[in-house]
Amino acid sequence: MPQIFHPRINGLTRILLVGGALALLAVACVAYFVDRSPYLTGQGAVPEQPVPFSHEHHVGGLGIDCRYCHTSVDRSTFAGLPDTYTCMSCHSQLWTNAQMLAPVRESLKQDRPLVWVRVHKLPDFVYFNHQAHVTRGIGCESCHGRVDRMPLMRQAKPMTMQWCLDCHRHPATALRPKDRITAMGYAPAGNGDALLHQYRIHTDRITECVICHR
Amino acid sequence: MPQTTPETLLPEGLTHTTMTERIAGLVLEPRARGRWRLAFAVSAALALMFVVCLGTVFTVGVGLFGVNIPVAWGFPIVNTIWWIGIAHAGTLISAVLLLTRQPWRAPVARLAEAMALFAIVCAGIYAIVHLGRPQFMQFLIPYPNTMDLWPQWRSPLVWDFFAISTYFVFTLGFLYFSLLPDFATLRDRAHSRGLQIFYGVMALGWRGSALHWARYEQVNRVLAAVAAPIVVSVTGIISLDLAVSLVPGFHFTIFPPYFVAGALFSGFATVSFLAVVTRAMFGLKDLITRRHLDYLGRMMLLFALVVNYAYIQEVFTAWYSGDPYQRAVYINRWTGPYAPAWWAMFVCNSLLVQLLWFRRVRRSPAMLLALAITSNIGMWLERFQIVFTSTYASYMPSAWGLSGPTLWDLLVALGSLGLFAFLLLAFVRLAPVVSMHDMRVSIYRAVHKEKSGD
Amino acid sequence: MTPRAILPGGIALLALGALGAALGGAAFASSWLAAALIWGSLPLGALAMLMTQGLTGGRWGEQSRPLWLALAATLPLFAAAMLPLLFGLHTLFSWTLPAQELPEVVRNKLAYLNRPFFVVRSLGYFAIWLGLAWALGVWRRRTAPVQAPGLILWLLALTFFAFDWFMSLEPEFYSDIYGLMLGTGMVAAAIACALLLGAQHMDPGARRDIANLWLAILLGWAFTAFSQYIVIWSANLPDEIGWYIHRSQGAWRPISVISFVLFFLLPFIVLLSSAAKGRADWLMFAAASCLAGHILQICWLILPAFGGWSAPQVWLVPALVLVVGAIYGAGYNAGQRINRGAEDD
Amino acid sequence: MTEQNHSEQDHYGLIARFAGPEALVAATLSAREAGYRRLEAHAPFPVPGLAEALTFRERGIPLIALSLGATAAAAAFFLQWYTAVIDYPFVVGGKPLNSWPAFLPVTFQVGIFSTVMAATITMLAKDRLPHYYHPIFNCDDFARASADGFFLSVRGGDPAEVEDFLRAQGAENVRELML
Repeated sequence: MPQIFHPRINGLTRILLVGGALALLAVACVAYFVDRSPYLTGQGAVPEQPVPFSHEHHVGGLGIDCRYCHTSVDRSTFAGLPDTYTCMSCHSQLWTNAQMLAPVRESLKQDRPLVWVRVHKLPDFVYFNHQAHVTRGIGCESCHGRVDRMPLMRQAKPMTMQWCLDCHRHPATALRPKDRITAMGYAPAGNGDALLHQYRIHTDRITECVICHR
Repeated sequence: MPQTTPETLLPEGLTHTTMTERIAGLVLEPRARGRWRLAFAVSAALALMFVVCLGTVFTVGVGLFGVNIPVAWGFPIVNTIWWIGIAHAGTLISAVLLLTRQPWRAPVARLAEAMALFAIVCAGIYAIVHLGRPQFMQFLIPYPNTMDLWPQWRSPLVWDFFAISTYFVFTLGFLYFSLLPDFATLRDRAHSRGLQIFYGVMALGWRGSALHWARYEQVNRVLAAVAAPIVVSVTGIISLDLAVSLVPGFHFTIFPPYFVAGALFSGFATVSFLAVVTRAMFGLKDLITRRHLDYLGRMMLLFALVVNYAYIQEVFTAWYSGDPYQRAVYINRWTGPYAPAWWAMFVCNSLLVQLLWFRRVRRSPAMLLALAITSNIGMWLERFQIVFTSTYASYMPSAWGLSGPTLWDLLVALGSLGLFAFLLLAFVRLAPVVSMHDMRVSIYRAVHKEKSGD
Repeated sequence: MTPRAILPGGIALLALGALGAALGGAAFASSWLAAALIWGSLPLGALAMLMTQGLTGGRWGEQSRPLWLALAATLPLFAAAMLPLLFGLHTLFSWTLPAQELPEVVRNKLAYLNRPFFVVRSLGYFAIWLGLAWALGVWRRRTAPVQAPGLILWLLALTFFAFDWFMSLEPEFYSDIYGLMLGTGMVAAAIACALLLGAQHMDPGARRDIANLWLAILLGWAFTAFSQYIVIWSANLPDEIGWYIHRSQGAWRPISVISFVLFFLLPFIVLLSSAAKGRADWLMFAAASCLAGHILQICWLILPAFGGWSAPQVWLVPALVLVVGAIYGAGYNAGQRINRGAEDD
Repeated sequence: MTEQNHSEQDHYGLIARFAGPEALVAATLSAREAGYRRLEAHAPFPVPGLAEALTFRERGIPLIALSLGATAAAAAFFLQWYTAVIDYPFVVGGKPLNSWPAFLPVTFQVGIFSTVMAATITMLAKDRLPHYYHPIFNCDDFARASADGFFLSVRGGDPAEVEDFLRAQGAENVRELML
């Protein structure tokens, strides 16, 4: 009987087998890192907004407190976005003719709100509550990053469940005193356990499914 | 010395040469037989329908099925269990008969193994369908994900995933393993270059080396030894889906062995069905003899009896539990809206199979074929009544509600039968229906016995 | 077996039973029950093996048949040991209490669990088993072809026997796998006993076949025992889980582990090796371990139903196990002698 | 033997076909006795005694399969225990964190799966399969080795001498194998 395969096929098969195994391993490794990469989590993304609002200028430069614009952050699940009147409380006096602010003036004129694009999105099945976090010692910075250094708002953290759990498992490291919630660049003073007690946070419960998924 | 000469399992004058020519010839003949082509066309159409219907169900949603509260599991799980059951006898025939050195194994083992693989394909697809959200199937796999979540190890659905995938890989490996030397035979006999390369690649360069055969036999024994535990554990785990719940009619401790017996019963019925069909379709009446059918019939009877033992246990324990809910489920099965299913099951699985006590029935291909079909219908009805009658009327009368299949349920079920037949028919065209190397051993042993006996 | 062996043994058993009944007390009755069932398992298991061997034939069957016959011949002693208990049902079974004192689920099953029916059933089981033993040639030369229906009858009788004498000790508990679990356990113990006594006299091929069968039965037992455990553990229903809670308290927890290791794990590990399956010494070691595990296991199944240990039980159980075991040994020996005599003829 | 004019370095060995399994076993045994070491026997089914005639004494595969299976099962149990007790402990259905009875099914399945994989892969690795090109396939009637032919191939030695030896053992024909 004649040979069906060329002698070189033997070597080629070995290469294919080993290569295939290595390729599978490589795919697994790549998948692992892609899954966590900003490409999929959206970390660092800067969505285009109707007005290129600079947190760096308003928070870092002017020192406006977060709650001046996000008024319901300590009273509601939703932090609240400023309405046009809030903008106009200053910009009716300052930069009244700036081209950049034209959409704001248009919004006021037509009595139609500005359509801001949400930067920190959570899935619908996650019940996130701003009030619960802000009144229990979690600073704005913990999730939104150094907004005082963001000329344009960007997603500071990966916003994955893993990232949520990191904090829910060890909340003490992130806690701040009540008066430092909106502070930027706050360094924890190492009194996390005392704060845990003070805020009455039950660490055994906050990793349960029903805390976030109802 | 036995007084009567036992009817031979091998035809007169069969040698290695003639057997190889005949069986390899079935695969290598250039034009398929008419009956095969007709069956293949029909099954291909059904398989296509299966793909289309499942595609629709996946894109539109499982709402197309008749599943609803309270019968949340409905047809998909009934068919999952049914197909898994059929898959089981394949492995058992092959493995346990190998371990116990049963001489009637060789001609039916290949059919059984192939049937096992294709039935587990259908079962696996149905298992994904029955999840309800097939797009999240990967949540059953433990992998480091960005949710920091792991599968819920206390859930039988996770066990199912491991059991079914293990079983799938095992049946695939077992079948391929048994085909390996036969692929070499086909490679050496193929005439066209394309077939030479196809069988050549599949045969891995098998050259019948004595050392290779020795290792082959070692591995065969290992595979056969783990086959029985796999068979028992996989169906046992499937049954726990139901049994670990609190639903009266599901919660029975006998479910694992009961499902295993049911699986083997329907599996042996299917092997009998295929054996009868194959020997007629390919003219193998001298290789798959009436004596083989007799043995298959005996196995069917054995497992039917175990199933009936489980029925008795279930009914008695439901009463003996003293629990009014457990008792009500049974009264409901006999008299409720699904009662025809129970009584039909009773006729198929408890009454008709008793015919298998008679030797003449076991040896009649027509009778065995008929009983194989009724037994499989009976086993399907058994799973139907377990799933439907247990859930449609549970503790709270306010939550009661009837449920029935929609057209989609029926089309997908029919399509899965088509897929099974399609794969099996394609298989018998591409690979020998009878294991040639096992037959060679049988022939060798027969010749050897003759030599040493005389 | 001839009356020569049955009569003294039976009379001794009955006398002992009567003594115990006179002394009274659940402690004696429960210990007596456990001891009787420990040894009674062996002829029951042997009966099943006798029928299996009749169905399959083979060399292992021919070589082991005398052992099964001799073991099955001790069946009358088992019956004699159980007989006194029929007069002490009130000390064993709480369902004999007045109906109004029983929980509702137990009241619902009094149509089955009542004294006359219970006695009739028990007599029925032994009638079936003794009849089968007789038909299978335990006490005569001929063997009737009753193996296939016989196995069915054997299993059904054993199942309901298990419901009556094992499960109804705790009348709330129910588990429909119990018959299979007990059946496989008894057959495994009977094979262990046969191997312990006869492994040396078999040829390696037959030993290997019996060892493989034994392994299969042991795996079957493990499968059924685990099935019952996982189903009841997962559902956690009050009527069922109590059975396991009673059996995992105090001394019973270590006993459950030890009996599992002795009855299943050690023999299983030995049987994994194909070399050990052919060797009589390894098989006899595994068999001894399995039998020790069997003794503990039956105690574990029976005694926790009666609450905590009472003082007399600490010595009663071992004493009874020994006494009954010795009488069984005598009966078994007699049976074997008769078999040998039959072969010589 | 067919007369062929190949250079010395193309020579692989000689292959002889025997009439039946018994003849092959006998020839193999006497070839071992005659001092030939680089032998390979080919048959269409596992001929009893043939591997032993080639001094096959491996017992490794079942042992490797069993130990790898047991290791994988232990690893599977550890994974379940670690994920359910250490990494993300939460109570489900009132069951203890270490719900070992519920961990057993997966442990068992993984163990079985690994046993099967280990056995098969070890076999292929020891057989050095896949091996698509092999000099033995140059033999023109080797196709019968997968149907009804029983072959013994001998490497090394003086070809003429080996051929005489094989013919003396009752070989039906002897051929030279080229690389």
